[in-house]
Amino acid sequence: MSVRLGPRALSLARAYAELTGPGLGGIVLFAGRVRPDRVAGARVRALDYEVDRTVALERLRAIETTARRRFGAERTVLWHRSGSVAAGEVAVIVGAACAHRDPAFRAARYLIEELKRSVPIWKEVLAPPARRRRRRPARPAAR
Amino acid sequence: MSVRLGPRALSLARAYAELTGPGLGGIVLFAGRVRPDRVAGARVRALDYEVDRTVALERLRAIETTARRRFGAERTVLWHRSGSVAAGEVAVIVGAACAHRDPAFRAARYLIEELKRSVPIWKEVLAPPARRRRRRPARPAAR
Amino acid sequence: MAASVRVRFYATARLATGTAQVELPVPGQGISARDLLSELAREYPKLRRVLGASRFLRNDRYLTDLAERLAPGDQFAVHPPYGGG
Amino acid sequence: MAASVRVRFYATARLATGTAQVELPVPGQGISARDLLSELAREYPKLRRVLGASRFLRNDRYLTDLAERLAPGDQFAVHPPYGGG
Repeated sequence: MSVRLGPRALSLARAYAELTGPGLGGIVLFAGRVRPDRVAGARVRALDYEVDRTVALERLRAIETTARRRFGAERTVLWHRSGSVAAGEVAVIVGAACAHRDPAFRAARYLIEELKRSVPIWKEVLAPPARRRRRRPARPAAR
Repeated sequence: MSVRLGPRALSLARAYAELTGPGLGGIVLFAGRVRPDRVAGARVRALDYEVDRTVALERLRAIETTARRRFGAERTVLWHRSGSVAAGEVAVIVGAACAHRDPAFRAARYLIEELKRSVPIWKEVLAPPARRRRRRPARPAAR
Repeated sequence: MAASVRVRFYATARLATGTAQVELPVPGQGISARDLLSELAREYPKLRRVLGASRFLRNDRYLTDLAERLAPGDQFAVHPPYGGG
Repeated sequence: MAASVRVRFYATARLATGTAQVELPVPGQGISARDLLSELAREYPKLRRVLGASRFLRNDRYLTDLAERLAPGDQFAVHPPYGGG
């Protein structure tokens, strides 16, 4: 069980290391990267992630507990960055390790869907300063 | 598009590197590791993967092409080891990168299911020499 | 220090009010969440639309009933729809 | 060199025959896949059960019709159910 919520860069290799263990034959990882989309005519330079840290950490832990119980995920990773994340960087990594692949896929999917639905994290698009009018709340941006 | 079929160890970090590209916001990776299960009373020490190389490579490429067309997976990884793979090592890595997470999850799942269903790769359990009676075709072993 | 509830605004609620938090004076016997929301809507007209789509927390617990009362010293948070990932 | 078809056995087919490949002599005008399979079943009785669950290839192409003919010099492969991953 590994939960992280902070400004530091996320490493997929480290996430994978958290998920290896004897008997865990199926490991699924999802990485969500900030896409350099056009929003209101300007290329997204970064996303700024705002969090309600206390509540978010509690929710993340609850989601991991459910994934463990529901899918038999023996190890999980649920990492999200806070603050500014540049286009091309990884904003979120979730992962699940199970004995078999089917529950691992389903657990990983559950982790990311629940994270998006129920964890107090918000993103705001940071457009290039040149064409920037004002900061605006993000709608489509990262996946 | 990256297909591999050979005896060399598979690196998840390298697979991930193959999957990063501008605009690819959702990346899903699956790693399948050999589990040290008990088979016929003996702990699995390794699996031996036999392949029909010519046909397998052609099938792997066809699967990638379909994943690209069906899910819009702009980058994919479809790597499988041949020969002996020790318990705890990675026997297979599949991955898909798409603009968004839903097709990335579906593409990765498609890749592994199709690989198992339609690519001429077979596994045989290698049990510890001490308790080994004869090599036997694998049924349950790796996920 | 006057009896008050600390209200935290996140994301679009913060943009609508122009502030991340305020101290809202409340009577000594407290105030219902519903009345507190009415006060916020009066104070920040742009916040009204946001409130309609938001979830609320009292001391880091989600409110399920707007009749729930907040006491002086409590925290109240306005959570617009989440958008992580 | 006599006219023959090279037959490759994989996995349980290899275990049943005890060999990874054989050269099977065939008439100059070739042989149907069905007749070739009958010969194999006669030659290797343990192979019969495996054949029932296998797919077959002629020169690396899956056969869809056992009436298809193999010519001398062709390759024929016996693929038991796959088990990668």
